[in-house]
Amino acid sequence: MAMVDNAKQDNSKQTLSVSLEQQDEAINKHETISRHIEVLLHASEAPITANVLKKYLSLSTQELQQALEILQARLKNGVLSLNETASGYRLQITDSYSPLIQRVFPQRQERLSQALLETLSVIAYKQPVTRSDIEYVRGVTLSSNILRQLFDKGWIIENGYKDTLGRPALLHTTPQFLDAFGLTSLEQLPPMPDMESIKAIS
Amino acid sequence: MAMVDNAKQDNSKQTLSVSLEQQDEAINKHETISRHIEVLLHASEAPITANVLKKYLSLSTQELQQALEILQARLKNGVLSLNETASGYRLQITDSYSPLIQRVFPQRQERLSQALLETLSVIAYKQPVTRSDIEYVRGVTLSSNILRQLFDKGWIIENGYKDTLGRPALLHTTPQFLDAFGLTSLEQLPPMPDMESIKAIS
Amino acid sequence: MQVTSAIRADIQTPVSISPVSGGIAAVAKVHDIADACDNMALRIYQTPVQHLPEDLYVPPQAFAIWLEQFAGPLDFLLYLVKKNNVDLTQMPILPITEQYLAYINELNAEHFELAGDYLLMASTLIAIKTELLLPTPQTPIDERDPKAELIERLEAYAQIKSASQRLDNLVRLERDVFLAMVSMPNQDIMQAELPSYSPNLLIDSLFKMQLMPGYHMKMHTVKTDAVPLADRIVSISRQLSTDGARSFYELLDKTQGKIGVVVSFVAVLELMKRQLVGVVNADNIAGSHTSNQLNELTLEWLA
Repeated sequence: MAMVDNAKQDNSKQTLSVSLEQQDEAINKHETISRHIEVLLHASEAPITANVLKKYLSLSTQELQQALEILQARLKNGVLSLNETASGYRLQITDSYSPLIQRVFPQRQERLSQALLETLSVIAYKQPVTRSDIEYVRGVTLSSNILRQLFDKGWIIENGYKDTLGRPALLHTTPQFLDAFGLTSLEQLPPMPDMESIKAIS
Repeated sequence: MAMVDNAKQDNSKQTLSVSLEQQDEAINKHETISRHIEVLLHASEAPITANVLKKYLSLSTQELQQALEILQARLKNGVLSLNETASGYRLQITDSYSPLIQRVFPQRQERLSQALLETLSVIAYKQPVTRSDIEYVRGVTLSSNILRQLFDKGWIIENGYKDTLGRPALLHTTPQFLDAFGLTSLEQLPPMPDMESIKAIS
Repeated sequence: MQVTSAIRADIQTPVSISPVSGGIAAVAKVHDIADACDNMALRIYQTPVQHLPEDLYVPPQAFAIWLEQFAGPLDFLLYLVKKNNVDLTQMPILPITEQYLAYINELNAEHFELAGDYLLMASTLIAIKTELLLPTPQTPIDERDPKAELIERLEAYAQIKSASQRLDNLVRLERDVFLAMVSMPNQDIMQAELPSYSPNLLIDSLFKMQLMPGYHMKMHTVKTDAVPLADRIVSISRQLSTDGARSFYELLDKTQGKIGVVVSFVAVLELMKRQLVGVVNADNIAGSHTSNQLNELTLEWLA
């Protein structure tokens, strides 16, 4: 009996230590996943939905949830926060720093660069378009930063895919875009300039 | 004598505790500054120089240095790193995560054509140059699309004119060009291959 | 098989090819070259070369695509020099010229957008070749040796090409390392109300974009059949056979840009060759005093 008991005890000890190790591993694994999520949120032009994160990183719903909690806990001490919007997760500077940003970059909000406006125009007039459609029309590669700014302002969204190689996402303008430009519908966009008359001017 | 000694001891205790408090305050102060720097680097569209940081946050050189060290130490546990480039400090995603980004967002990986790289090299190594200098070296008519791309990226600028027929504009590279290629000055460009090795081509 | 051997013969045979007709229209005549091949072979400084590098044999249909891999005629010449295994300073100008011309000969009308720079180089090479073949004049000439100048250009190009590869090997932002992007704090906190923009900003940006110098040129760097030659021939034939005579300018399709002008010109040349179209003699046009002006080029239907 005593021997059996001993054997049992040994067994249970072993089980315990194994499960502890597993737990450690699981924590490390979730920590790693949370870092990967952080990287993707920093690198993505558009907000990323939970489904897309699961797909990119091959995660179960539970794994994603745990990793997001770890990420949120880690961010709590920093200047960024994890923000869930209608179109997905994104990393955002904590609101309490807005006075600092406004003091240092008062123009940050109002100024729209020519490159940003061109990109927005191509999307507005030719929607739905892919990234490479924009590059084709503008004749230059599209910087991720510009798309990110347009997504951040909520002026464009991804919706659907073009049925070509790589299934690129299709970009559309949003109601917020119309609001910002004082339009009630896309039909109200000024008519496209007639190139013949432009050439005559120049 | 004993009393005097006691008084002395008390005194020194007090001094010690005051200096400890001051130290605490100093640490907090530098920690706060480091967060402000982090916020500004995130909010800025371009790298920020040490001088601009000092001006915006009213810092001494020493305070800035300490805050940057604290920032660097804090970032070490995360996925970002602080980099100093030709035009200032910027935050970028730690190199080790590049493969993850390249896999998930292949469209962020910008490839440059040979024609563009050759054009850029002529400008970088032989600046200032005119368009026809580039055409002579490359033996090809310069496509305006290539120049447009280089201007759009902010890698080159026109500055001054050559005193020949037609006064063609002179092209130079910019600090953004150095930033993009991880250089802090033009002296850091890889050396031109020497002619002897070029001649013995086979 | 037939085609491949034709190309091979073409390369080995120093056939004289007029660069313009060869480059744009003519395709090497198979039997002429086969005949010539029997008595001539590629020589590098008197040494006959029996074995050409394998990768020199390119099927003609793949040729234009293959040539697009080169950054230009200097890049292509450099390739030929390398493939002949010679030192750049010892470049045997005659065989390299022959090889170069043989290749350029394959550039037919479908790929003429590539041709301009290559034809310019061909004329330089022919000039150098002519100079080398002519007896050396007794009196020294002050002019620079064109061969030495070409070699210098090749060296300078090779140096820049190699430097550009070194540049490409540097760790580059947005290829090897990536900027971290974050969103700004909430809009309503950043700003009490959304700034309002005028929709004209959008239109202005499109104006500016299209007015950029060269914007339209870029739009027409579109590859191969952006403006098919056959279509142009049909369209010009139709217009001329209906109207009898029209100015060249009227025959252009303005939406096709610069490429369209070149294709239309080639189409007109082709129609003239077939004797379907002729040039109206400016002297015959009553009251015309502008015969020197190019834009008055008027064409008539002959058939």
